[in-house]
Amino acid sequence: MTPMTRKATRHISQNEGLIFEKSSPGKAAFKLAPLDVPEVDTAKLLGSSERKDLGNMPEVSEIEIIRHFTRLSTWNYAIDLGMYPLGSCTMKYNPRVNEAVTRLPGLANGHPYQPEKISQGALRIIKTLSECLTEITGMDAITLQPAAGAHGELTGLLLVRGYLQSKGNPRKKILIPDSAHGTNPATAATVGYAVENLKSNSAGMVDIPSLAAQMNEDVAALMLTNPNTLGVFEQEIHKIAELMHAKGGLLYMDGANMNALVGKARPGDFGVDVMHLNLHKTFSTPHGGGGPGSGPVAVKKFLEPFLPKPVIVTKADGTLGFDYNRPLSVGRVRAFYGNFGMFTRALAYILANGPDGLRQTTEDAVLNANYIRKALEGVYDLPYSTPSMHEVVFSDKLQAKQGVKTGDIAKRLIDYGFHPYTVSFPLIVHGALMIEPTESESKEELDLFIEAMRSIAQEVQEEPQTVLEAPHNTRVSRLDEVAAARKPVLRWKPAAQ
Amino acid sequence: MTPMTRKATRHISQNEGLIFEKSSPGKAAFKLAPLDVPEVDTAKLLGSSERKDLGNMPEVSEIEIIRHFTRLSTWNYAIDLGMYPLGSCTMKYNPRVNEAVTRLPGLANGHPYQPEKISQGALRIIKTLSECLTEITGMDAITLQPAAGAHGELTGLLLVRGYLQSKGNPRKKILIPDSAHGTNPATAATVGYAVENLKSNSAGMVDIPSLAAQMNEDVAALMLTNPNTLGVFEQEIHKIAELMHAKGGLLYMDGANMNALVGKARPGDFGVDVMHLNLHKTFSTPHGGGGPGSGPVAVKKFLEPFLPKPVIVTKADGTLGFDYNRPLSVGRVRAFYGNFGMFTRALAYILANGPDGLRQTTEDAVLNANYIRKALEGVYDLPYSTPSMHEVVFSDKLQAKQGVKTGDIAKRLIDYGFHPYTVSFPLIVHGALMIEPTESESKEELDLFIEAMRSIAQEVQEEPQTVLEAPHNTRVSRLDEVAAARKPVLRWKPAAQ
Amino acid sequence: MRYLPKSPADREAMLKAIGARSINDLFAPIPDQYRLRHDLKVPRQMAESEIMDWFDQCSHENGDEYSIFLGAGTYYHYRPVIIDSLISRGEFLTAYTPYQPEVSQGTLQSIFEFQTMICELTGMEVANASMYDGSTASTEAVLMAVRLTGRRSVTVARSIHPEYREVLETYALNQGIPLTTVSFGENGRISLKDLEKSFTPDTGCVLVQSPNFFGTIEDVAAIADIAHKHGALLVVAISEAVSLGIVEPPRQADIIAMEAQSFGVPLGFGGPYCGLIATREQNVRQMPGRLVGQTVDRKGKRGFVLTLATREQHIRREKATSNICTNQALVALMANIFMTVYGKVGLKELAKQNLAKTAYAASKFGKHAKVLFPNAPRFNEFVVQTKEDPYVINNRLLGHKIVGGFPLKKFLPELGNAALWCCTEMTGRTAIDTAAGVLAESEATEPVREAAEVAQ
Amino acid sequence: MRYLPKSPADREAMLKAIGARSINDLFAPIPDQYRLRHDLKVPRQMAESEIMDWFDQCSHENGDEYSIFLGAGTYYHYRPVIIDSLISRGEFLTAYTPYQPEVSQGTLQSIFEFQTMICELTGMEVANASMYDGSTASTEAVLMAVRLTGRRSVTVARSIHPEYREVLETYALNQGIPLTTVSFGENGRISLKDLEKSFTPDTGCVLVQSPNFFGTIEDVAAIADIAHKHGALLVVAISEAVSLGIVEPPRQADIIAMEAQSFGVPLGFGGPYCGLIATREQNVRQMPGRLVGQTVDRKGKRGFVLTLATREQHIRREKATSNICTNQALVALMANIFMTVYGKVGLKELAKQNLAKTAYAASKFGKHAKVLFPNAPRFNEFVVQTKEDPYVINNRLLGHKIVGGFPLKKFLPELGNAALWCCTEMTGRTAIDTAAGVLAESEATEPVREAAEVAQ
Ligand SMILES: Cc1ncc(COP(=O)(O)O)c(C=O)c1O
Ligand SMILES: Cc1ncc(COP(=O)(O)O)c(C=O)c1O
Repeated sequence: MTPMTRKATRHISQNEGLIFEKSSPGKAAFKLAPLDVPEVDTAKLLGSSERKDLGNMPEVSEIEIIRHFTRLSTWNYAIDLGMYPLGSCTMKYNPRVNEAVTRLPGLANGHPYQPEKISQGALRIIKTLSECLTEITGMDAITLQPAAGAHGELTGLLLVRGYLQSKGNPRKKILIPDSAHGTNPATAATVGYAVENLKSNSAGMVDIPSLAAQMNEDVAALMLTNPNTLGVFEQEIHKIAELMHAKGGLLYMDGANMNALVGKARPGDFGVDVMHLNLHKTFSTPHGGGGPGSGPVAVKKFLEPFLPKPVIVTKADGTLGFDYNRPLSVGRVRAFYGNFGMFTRALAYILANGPDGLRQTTEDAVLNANYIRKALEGVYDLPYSTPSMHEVVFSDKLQAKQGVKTGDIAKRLIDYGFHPYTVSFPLIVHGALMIEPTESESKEELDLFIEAMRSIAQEVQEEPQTVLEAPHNTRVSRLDEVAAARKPVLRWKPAAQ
Repeated sequence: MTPMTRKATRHISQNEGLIFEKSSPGKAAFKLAPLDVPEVDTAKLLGSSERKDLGNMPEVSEIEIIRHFTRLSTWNYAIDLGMYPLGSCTMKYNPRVNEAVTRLPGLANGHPYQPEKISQGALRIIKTLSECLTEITGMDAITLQPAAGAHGELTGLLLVRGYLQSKGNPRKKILIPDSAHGTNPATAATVGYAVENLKSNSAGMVDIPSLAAQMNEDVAALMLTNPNTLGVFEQEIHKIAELMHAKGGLLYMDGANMNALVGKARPGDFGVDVMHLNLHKTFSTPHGGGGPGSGPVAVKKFLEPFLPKPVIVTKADGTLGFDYNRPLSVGRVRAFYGNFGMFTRALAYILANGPDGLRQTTEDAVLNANYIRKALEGVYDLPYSTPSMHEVVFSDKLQAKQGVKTGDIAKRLIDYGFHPYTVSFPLIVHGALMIEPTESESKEELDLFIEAMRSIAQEVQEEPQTVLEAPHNTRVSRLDEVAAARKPVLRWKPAAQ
Repeated sequence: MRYLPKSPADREAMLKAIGARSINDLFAPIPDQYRLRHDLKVPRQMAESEIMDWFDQCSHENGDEYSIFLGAGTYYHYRPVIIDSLISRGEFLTAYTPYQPEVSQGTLQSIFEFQTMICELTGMEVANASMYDGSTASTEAVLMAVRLTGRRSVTVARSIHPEYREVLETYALNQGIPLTTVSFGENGRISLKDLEKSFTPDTGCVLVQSPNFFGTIEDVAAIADIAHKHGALLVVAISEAVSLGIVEPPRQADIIAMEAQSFGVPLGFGGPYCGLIATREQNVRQMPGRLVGQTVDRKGKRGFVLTLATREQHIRREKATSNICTNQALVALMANIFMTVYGKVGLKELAKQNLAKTAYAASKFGKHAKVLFPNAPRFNEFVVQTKEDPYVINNRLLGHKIVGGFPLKKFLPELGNAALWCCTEMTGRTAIDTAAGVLAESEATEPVREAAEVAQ
Repeated sequence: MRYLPKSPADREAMLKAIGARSINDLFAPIPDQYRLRHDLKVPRQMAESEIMDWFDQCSHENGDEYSIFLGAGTYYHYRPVIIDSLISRGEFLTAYTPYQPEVSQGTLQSIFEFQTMICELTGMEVANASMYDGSTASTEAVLMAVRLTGRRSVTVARSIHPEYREVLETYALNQGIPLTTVSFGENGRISLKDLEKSFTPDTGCVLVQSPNFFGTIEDVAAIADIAHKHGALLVVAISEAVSLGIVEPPRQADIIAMEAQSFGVPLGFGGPYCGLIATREQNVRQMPGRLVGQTVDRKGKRGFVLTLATREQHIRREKATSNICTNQALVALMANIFMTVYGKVGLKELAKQNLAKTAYAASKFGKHAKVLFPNAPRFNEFVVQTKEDPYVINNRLLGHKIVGGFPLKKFLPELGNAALWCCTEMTGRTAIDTAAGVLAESEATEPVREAAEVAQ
């Protein structure tokens, strides 16, 4: 077997058109129960608001739907199929028990407005998860309302703003390192702050002198990812916090990379004032092709009064309930209480791990990243030699000489049976290959990955064209993204139209 | 697009070793709850019966198991992926609601020996399904105990034997048409009967004169499949029944092909005394890679006393229960009450259809078979011109001239994205291609199948080697079945051993 | 730990390959004083069976045996079994955002179909791949309108979901966007007169909801006329997606912000749900959220990709149309499958049943209490005003295993003892009759009032 | 009908292509008088929601809230969640028997692994892909032994599962195979003395079960010695597969017939379960059921196929080793996944917990009633003899939401008021204590007897 065929082979795969292309009048996949109340005259009830026609909505049978989506699904790569080393995404195993508990009838069918006395189960889940997450982060209080990481950032900056406002001045700027994820500056803008970039030093960390120079009374907060997007722990975190606090600013931590820290270090212990978590990364809730996620925001005591409402409380009679009477609250960032279905999953994950499992998980994640780093160092350029935590970032510098870019290597990995790593991020590394294996990869899978990456590096030298034209083993070859954006076709239309 | 790429394309597919090859001491996918009773000294309790070692049982983690079986699964063809036209197998859509009802906790966790008063739910399911199936077959009574079709045959012949025995003579022989499925003769032997073959006539039906000649007081029963395995309805069924009954023999019907009859004709109306059904064919329970099935046996009134025990009864207080006091019963053919989980599925299917749906289903099944027949007649040899019901049998006569056999054409169909039809059965057709589309195929899928079959016929003429070496698009090429049987390797062994 | 695919020997070998003596070497970059020396105080590692038991207990203590008459932004509809069968396939469940189209065509094509169906149902030209939920989608739609018009004031109907309003307030406050609220009239619809008065030259858009929070269908055409006359855009929120089966969509809107939860998504105690935004083609470059577009591969084969990414945060950073990154993809897939199951005919039939159940319940309840807003069409919700506090009535209903309507005083004190009731195809006639009976008892002490006392 | 993928226009076009005027033309081969003119009298077509409700009702009326102490051939063990996640994949669920290996490698490889693990656990050299259940597997194993030895008599232990015995009787009767039953001694094991006496020169095999129906572990080595001495084969049935985690397998047997239900298969009111047969290599050609073997493809790549098919009905017809065709493949896959999850260490731990729970319960119960068969090791079942009729005790237990032990008088009247109790890892200490309490009450009227009264 060659390295290329060791992990994957080609096999027959079903084609499938758009569902509209299968539609034909009179086919149906639905059947309603007979109506147990009198029929109504819709025209009379609705008048001119009555809808007559549903246009091109499909008409198909159940078997066709099963086949349609089953076939479609087989065109996807997924964690369940193999290593998915997207840096910054923490593509770890999504345990099936998480799914099972979430579908228990009382939880799946619980209405958010049902009386609290018949909602004690859901409330206990919220409470228990909140306690676990504050313990894990070393913070004092938390809100689970935000629906994703970016939404958590927004909530976090609202808290910063609310707090500073309460002190008389919301300030104007947010400092953001140049290695930060795009949501950080986008969020700052959404909350009405100006963004000021902070340069990284040669070790890939916050440049302390620059920070000292840029920090002043206009700066509301620094948004720091730690470990940062290079997978590097900000070793001078304490100084950073001190610098911020000294000038009355806050330290916000983007917790996307908590998979490097859980059970080993706590942001609350190293000076962070407010941070968000991504339950869809660190806490194993599935990505589902892009979402849903959940982005709880944990805070120090002084920010608690500003948390979005409602907050969960234990009432005098010992039962749990929501407190809406929060005069200092920054308000509400989402209807109801957040992506509850992600809470059940994340909590199931925490319970399955316990303190020892959580720690071991973190250790394995860091072990895996360093194992890859060691094996590929030299084969790929390592722009920062600073020690890596849970992910490692290479650059395509050595390959670019042959005209091969990180994106090409990524596509070639597909032929070898892997999902690509994260391409071209973080921005401070030109031609970045950002690799996060997570703890879910076995040594066997890592060795295959390393072998594939080494083999590709060799191909780049010997037959660069093969890499440039990759992937070769997929049902579609490289797609024309430029054409897609130039003349966007964003929906199907019937031929006649 | 060529016909060959219209239905399917090649795509990347994950390799996967044997689970034992992934095992390593210390990995684990299990975790037990803490014991809430005192630990025990196993040596003391078990003495020399204590087992010390579990040999080469694997040690792997949960993610590895998920990936292992997910990867393996992607190597299978399945109804959910496309047409599966195995003749005699009735590979129809397996509705997902069937699975959902079967997993309801009271049904999934019901113990067969729990008291009847807390088993009324399960008993109602057995009762309702029994009633539906007797109505559908036009018979008078039924047992759901047999675990599959062959097991139903066995039960049916036991009934025949029990009945004849009660009349004084169990008789010696079972008549079986040469077109019959292998389980028929095998079953007759298991029940201690000699098998006598019955020739088919030129129309592919039972040859009445032969039957008249062979029928005598030594013959216990005729096992007839109707429609038979050529997909042909035995038009002289009434005469057949008369001939059997006149000499005191019984008419057994193999109901494997009931998908051609449900809602359109009832065996009980045309003289059948005893028959089995395959819930895993006609009634949509999944085949699951070979089973489980369920083979209920329906009988005329006079055979009811002989049914296996227990039988379900309505008790004086209106509740349901089991009656074990059946002095004439042939005994028991399986522990407990049969494959109950298949009953729930079959009943869910019947309820989803209702009388109109069942009839339409049968009509569509017959329509589909005839549509294929019409489109491929001439392209492939049709050995019997008798009208087809739910399946059609061609032969490879035209292709055999080029040295291409039905098995080769079958393999080539795989490249086109289809599962092969049934190969080399029934035995009365030399080089048979036995095609049963079922009602679950859309016109679109049938047209693709027809196109593929026509295209292969053309390939046979133009490039027979391509067909002879097929499949080309699968992750493994043709497997050496001869070597497998010559030196059987029936289990994995560690390299060292 | 059973999820971790490593044996002690594997870890040993890997550390050796790295050249580390122990795993703690790899954590050396974390300053010593911050390294955790003790176990986290979280519950001990549990067996799967224990986890199931724990949550099962929670499920039982979460009202798993009640008939509910609650809607108010999230609706109890039947979820065809195949939704979970299909979304549970690992290939959908455990895939990331489809940034690598060659191995993500399944997700991409399904989103493309989702976008198409949403366009068909809403009458819009483009729809995005999803937003967090209806509340954030509505807020983002308003921000989008503000960007499109360059105007910075917003008019909001008081009859939209109160929590949508709260979310909008949170965002608007920090962007310095003034909000003007317009109340509803006796028919439960936005007061057109007050609406007319609310405009200033800086009004960028009007946000209404239809069916609105009371289940009342707004006169969108009239509202659109007024908004457009003032050079403002009309944003319409839809929180009950099933209404689109029988209620004319707000085609006159410029932007539609929708909550698609009704399309096969479990109530799930409030989420995850599926927001989305749809609009006209001309507005697409100010649209937030992911979009899938059709294209071809190198051999000319049709395929799908994420497109127009220059709107998004990972390309445009602080200049992006939104900070959204992770969306609600898997929930959108649920909605997609639901729409496909019901389709052109089924969605209409389904919506009709909702209409019929609601009409029946409203007429039953109307015999004993006052049903507000009678003079405008409604979909599957209605407001009932009682003499008795609805919290008290609801407490009584719980004894009958019924969860009564949503007391409105929490958000709309001007409506006094009014409660918002909802019926869907899942509401049995028996439950309606029982609830009506309980209502009758509690209202029996005094004759039912006839006159309207709608608060303004 | 919602499962049918055809529109009226499709049907029209197809009939036209065929040249038929109406669908009934295609049914012309059925003689007119047999064509059904009316609707079948089955319930009307139901909505999926109605079907779910109907079965939900059945589930609620099927004891869904009880702690059970029943074993007796089928055991309540925890089923890891991933079993259903994996077997629900359409590629496993909706595939046929893997006759076409190039598109069935998933099923084939998994069966090969199943065969291997069964060999490891049983100590046999080959195992088949499955049989219907333990009862039919035992019967077929006996028939196999008869074929192998050419002798036609069989000795059966009375301590095997009584329903297994009934099934064997049914088959044996019609094949003219005489059965001799050998009873159990005071320790619950087969009486070796009586066994010795049971042999005739025509005795082909002895069938015992271990752990036997009472949960007692037989002295298989001793039984094997006796059988072999007489030139007969030993067939051992195993109905509690989890016992293999801690109980030495019957390596001295010639054939093992097993029920693998305990390996992750739901109780399911009696089925589907997973029988199987394992034996020595030399016996394989008389083995019934499917076998998967390893081979290579044309390029030398490892692959798996169904093999040794010349034993089977589709090749050998009336000369086949069995009439079995459809087996229990998907259930075997459940067992396969279960064995993989627990593995080498977990199966032992699991079995140990069963042992501990049972020892605890037996000692608790033993304080109030007589626990029979104390002088031989047992696994997770034990027999308790009470003064009061166990049916009466069980009725009382139902009030505590407990399903008590299986009253043995139904099958073994000689044991009087004895009942067979079972504890697994699922049995909570509280349930044991409660049951013991109820037992104590009913036995309190008289002091607990000490003497054994084991019936012979
Ligand atoms: C470092 C970092 N911050 C923030 C985010 C945004 O999180 P989300 O996608 O959940 O909104 C991501 C997501 O990829 C990230 O990697
Ligand atoms: C005609 C016929 N009879 C009997 C059988 C045997 O049924 P089973 O496989 O369920 O034992 C089959 C199965 O394929 C069949 O096609």
